[in-house]
Amino acid sequence: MRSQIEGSRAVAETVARCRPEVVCAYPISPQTHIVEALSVLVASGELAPCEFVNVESEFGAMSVAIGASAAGARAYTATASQGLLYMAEALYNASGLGLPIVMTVANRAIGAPINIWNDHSDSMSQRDSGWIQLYAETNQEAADLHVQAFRIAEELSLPVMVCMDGFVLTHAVEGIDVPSQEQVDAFLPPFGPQQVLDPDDPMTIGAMVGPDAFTEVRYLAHAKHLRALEVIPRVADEFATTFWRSSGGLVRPYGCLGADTVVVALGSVLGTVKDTVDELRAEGVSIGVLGLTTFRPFPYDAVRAALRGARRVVVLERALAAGMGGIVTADVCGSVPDKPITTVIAGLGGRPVTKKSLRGLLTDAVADRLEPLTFLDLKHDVVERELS
Amino acid sequence: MFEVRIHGRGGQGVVTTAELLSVAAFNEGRQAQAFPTFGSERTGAPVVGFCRIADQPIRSHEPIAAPDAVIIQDATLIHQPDVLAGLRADGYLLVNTSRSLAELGLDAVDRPDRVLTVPATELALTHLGRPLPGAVLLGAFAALTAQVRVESVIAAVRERFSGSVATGNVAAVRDAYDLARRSLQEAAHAITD
Amino acid sequence: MPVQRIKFYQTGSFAVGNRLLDPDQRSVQADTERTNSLTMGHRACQGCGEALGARYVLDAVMRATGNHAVTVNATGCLEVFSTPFPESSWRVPWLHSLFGNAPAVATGVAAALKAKGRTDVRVVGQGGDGGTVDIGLGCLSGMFERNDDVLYVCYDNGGYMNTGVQRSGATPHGAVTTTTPAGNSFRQGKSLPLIAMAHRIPYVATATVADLRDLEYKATRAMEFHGARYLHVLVPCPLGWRTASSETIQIARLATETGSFPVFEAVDGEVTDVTRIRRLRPVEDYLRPQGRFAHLFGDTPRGDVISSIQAEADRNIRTFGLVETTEVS
Amino acid sequence: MPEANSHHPYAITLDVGSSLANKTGSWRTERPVYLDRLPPCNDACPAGENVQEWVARAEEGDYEAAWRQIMVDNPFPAIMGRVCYRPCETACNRATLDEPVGINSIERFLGDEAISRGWSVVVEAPPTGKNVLVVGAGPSGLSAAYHLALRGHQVTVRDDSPEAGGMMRYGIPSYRLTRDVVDAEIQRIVEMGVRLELGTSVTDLGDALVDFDAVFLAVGAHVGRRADIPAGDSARIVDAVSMLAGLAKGEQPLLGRRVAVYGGGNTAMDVARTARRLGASDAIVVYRRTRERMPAHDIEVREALDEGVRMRWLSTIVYAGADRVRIEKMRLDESGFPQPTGEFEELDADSVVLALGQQADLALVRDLPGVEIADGVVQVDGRMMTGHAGLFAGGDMVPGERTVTVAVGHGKQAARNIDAWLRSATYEHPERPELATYDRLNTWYYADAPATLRPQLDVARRITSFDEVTQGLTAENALFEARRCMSCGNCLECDNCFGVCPDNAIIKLGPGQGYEIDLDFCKGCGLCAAECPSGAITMIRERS
Repeated sequence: MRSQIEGSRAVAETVARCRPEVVCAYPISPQTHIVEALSVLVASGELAPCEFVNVESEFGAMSVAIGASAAGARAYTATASQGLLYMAEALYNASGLGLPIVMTVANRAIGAPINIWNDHSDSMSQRDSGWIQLYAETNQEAADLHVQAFRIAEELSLPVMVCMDGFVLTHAVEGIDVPSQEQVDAFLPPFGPQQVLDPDDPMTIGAMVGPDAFTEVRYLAHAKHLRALEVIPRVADEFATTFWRSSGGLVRPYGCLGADTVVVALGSVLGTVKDTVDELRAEGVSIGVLGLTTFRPFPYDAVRAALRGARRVVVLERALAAGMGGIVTADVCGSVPDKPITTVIAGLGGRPVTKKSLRGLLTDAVADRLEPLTFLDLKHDVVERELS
Repeated sequence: MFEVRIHGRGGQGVVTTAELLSVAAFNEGRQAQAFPTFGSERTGAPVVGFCRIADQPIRSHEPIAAPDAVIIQDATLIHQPDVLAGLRADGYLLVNTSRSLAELGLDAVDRPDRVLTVPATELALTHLGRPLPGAVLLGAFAALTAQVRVESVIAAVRERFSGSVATGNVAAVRDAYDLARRSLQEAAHAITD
Repeated sequence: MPVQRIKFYQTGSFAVGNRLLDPDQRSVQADTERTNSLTMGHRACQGCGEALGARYVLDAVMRATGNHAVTVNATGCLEVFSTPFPESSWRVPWLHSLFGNAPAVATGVAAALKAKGRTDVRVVGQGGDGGTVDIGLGCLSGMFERNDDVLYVCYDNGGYMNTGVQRSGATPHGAVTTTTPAGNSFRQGKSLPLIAMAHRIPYVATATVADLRDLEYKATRAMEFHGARYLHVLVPCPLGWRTASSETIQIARLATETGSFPVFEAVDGEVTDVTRIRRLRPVEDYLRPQGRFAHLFGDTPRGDVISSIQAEADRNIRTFGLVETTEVS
Repeated sequence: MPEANSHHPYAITLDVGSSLANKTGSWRTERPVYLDRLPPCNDACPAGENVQEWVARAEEGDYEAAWRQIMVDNPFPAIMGRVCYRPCETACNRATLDEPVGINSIERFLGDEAISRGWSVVVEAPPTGKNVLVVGAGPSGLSAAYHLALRGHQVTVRDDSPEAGGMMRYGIPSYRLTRDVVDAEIQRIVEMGVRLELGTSVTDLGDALVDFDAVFLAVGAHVGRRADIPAGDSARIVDAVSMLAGLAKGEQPLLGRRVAVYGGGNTAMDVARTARRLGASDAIVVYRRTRERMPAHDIEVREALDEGVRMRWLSTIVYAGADRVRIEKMRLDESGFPQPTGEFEELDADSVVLALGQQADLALVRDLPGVEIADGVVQVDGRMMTGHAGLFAGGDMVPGERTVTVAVGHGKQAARNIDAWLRSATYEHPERPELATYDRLNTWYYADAPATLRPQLDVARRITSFDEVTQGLTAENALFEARRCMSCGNCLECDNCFGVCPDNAIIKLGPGQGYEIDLDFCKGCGLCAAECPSGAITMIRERS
């Protein structure tokens, strides 16, 4: 049933309907509303049986989730920014152990300088952690992706990170159709762990692996991600059948077919990009949008197919690899190495990505006036003063 | 698309005001989006809330730079530089005050059909006993902009609050609505006269 | 003539077993059916105190829980020597995650079991002193403060032995490590048992591998409580302490008999029982056999350091009442 | 690449096997070996008892087994438990820890238990047809007879006394050794088929050596050593041996109220204490050296002092009169030998009893060819045989300490050798293992347990009767005392090795079976050896 609620609340209620058995909470903006809402649902008995653990750090949060998952419980936590980095060691561990934990990342910049606003620096820094990464364009999708995330995670026995833009989505109140319990139950079977700490069947989980087998373990991890490229769209299809709406999957092309210029982006900025592109198309500009829902595993084939007809590609991303440029760009290049690609770094540290700016940017792009690496709305006077 | 920007101070319920407005619109079957300025403002600091209302899905999440309406929950903010920024020439302005526009130094924007003051804090104190003008202002907003019906605002208030807080707010919303209607009618008469 | 109750046996109650004891008085380790939670083929050094301590504790826990226990292990010697792929020495369900998170992982396991209604399965977290008093302290403190239903066991060998004998927060005063080449200049180090007690958790105890029966008793007793429990076990490391592999137990015994390592238990943050020193010895007897203290007795003897170590031991003796005072009847 | 496995997730799809595949025994440069060391009690026992073994049986509460283990070596547990001077307890390692195990008291308990329960010994060996004559029915002779009988030989014991027991009957006062105990333990030997011919003097060995296949001489030392003390006509000077023997035969010696006993041995104590019991108000022992140098055992001295016996150390009697003796004070020179000081003193004494030692009556062997006599005793070889083939000798008449226990040991030793000699063989004593010294033990494992004291009669009753002074232990006390044994040098199945091995490389074989080292996994750390309470494990180097 559709209701006008905050994104965090929608995610919390959706997660609750996925019946997690252990939820770990450590406060960090902007994910706090999610675990606050879950704590209320657990305290009220609405979500039961479920253990809500107030941990002492994000490192502890992921660790508790690891223990819970290894003991056969459906485990969930949420974090952002510094918190994600603080749990980085445990992230690799969760994926290395093949534990199907689902975590919301309310994307936020990383300090210093400290900044609580949205960009993708946090989750991008963990792109190689072995977690599946899904990026929500809207709050509706954010909610829906969590249901799919548990399915994907448990089918593959891999952890899944659902990324939603901090504040922009988490704190936005919108009309959202929170999946009903019946729907979720029909879609998401109870967790049947593929490995579990069980006194009746003692198992060693997490043995030390030396040079003789580490490569093989990593190879297998990669293979599992490749398998995820099949599982993710299938789950999205099944979701659409059950819930009567489309969300998730690998990529979301929007007017790509026949477009000379395609803007690749992920997250909530896609809405503004689509608005802008619609205007440009109305003015006769041949331009489309490719939203990346799945960033890890990187859907090379899907991206290549979507960009087949494009003459130029603009990758708009909310994170920067200092000394290198675009993070997503590097992966898109892997899909279409022969196409001209420009990178636009936009919206760092919460700077709004406005339609006005985008319009100017895309106009330049279409006219091939864009630098290979452009910083949207960069205050040139400030940086030049510093650089001089 | 109708875009509203709400200015107030931390602790005055700016976020709630934006949310209530979006819920009121949602209750009328429209698309709505409410969101606050994102930050770590503490009690008393100037804060801004936003609300978009449309009949098509709202995709953009950028802050509202050129609002169709500005609601000022705390008149002491009126001379802050950004408060009226981007407000269209025919945009609406709703100010919570018991003073006149002239007294506030706002003679320049004195467009009686678009600009309205309402003593929302006093109304809130009367009906609620607490100085929370947010919902009250939405009663006046409904009268001023006709973007939402007052009944939708009341429904949103009832969804959000319960007990005496709900009752008090509803009463205050009605009062504010009636007050605003009267002011607007008077202004209309003045223009026709 | 007064009749003396037959309570002393040929080897008293200090040996592992005794053919004369009633079966129910025999230790877990005397039992041929013991779990051998950490079984043979592991790659611990010769005479490893930690291997010994871990088997003692877990076998006792397994008996106490009717073989319904799950173990979470921090990174460290114990983890490395027990599970070099493709071999595992564990005969209990065992999970290794990271160096500093074993208490939190154990919490997660406990939470999962609780959510699943598996009240019959108990959780043990374990790690070395580095993983416990240093990098894992945050997680451990959180586990204590939330009173999670976990027994956390620290096997204290006074340093980072896995990485080549570096100083930890539990390295004793005066000890040479590869990062304190002139001897650890810090004082007694963190007393995690006292820190644990400050959390007012239901049960805190210390023990050593020199007194197996006491260790088994404490592991068993710990399982009688629910909530957060902490067991701190002194496990000499022949490599790091530079002692002969055959001296492991002897050195642990000297640690207690000199007052250097107080053995006690505490319930709800208050000391309830203390293992009295049977044969009080000066700390020098404990220090001298250990290569890591050799510099104290070298060409320029460090009487000052020895005195301060003795003072620390005296303080333990005083604080915990380690020496029985003559009772006037 | 393995097929994507839906059972286990990838990270652990490479299934972890057991470390049992890793044979850490290859790390070893030394290996532990179980061994038996000689416990000091066994080492010290003149009768060659396997003390530790029978104590172990007693610890288990199997008193009969314990008693039978004593009986393997010594037919007189009840007597031993009363009169043995306990070299075992002196040697006991537990003495270093706290107090020695009360071996003697346990032995007495077992001996008494055997008498009261009527436990007997059955000869299982088939008759050999060999006849052996034992001359002397004292402890040595009876011990030899017992051991020979056990081996199937026909034994005849001849003694000129009316009753058997020798010094056990005619030397040791009954308050130390009750006669019913002596009777019972001798009767048990008789019941094994040993022929006792009492009141029969053997005056010539010539016939015997022809009639019997072997002869064991054990006539003892019953002749009191005299001292030439100037004495007045009315002085009453008595010889201790005769006096004690007379008493045993029912005579009432007339010693008077004040008795001076001259000598410092156990006999002197026996006499002084007997004198008190016979009504002497004052019994004073005069000895020329100090208490430390007294040959009497400390326990005897202590009990004598308890009973009011007085001691005059560093004194010699230089003259004995009718009611007093003159003594001269002595001093010890550098070599510890007493020297006269020329200082004199007088003591009231109605009689003087000379307890200056005994001599053997060697008339029987004086003229036998091959028999060598030196220092008043018969010389024997390692087989206890005299220079005369087939003639063996033991007890007080051969060199050695003159105690019942030594005598019993002689009897056993002689019997073994006589048995071998009768079979034209040589008895080979098994090699003695290394001694289990205190430093081999890990005493931390032994609980503190003070020794159990045997109850004693109160002094008032002691000096008015010949009732037995020292009482026995209860079964419970005996058990406690037995369990104080540290099992020096021998595995006591304490499971320490099994428990302390960090590599689980000790295999416990079950009760009575001990342990085995699993060399597949033993890394040779040596903890088992270091933590073995009894020192029954040693480390030996692996051959490269």
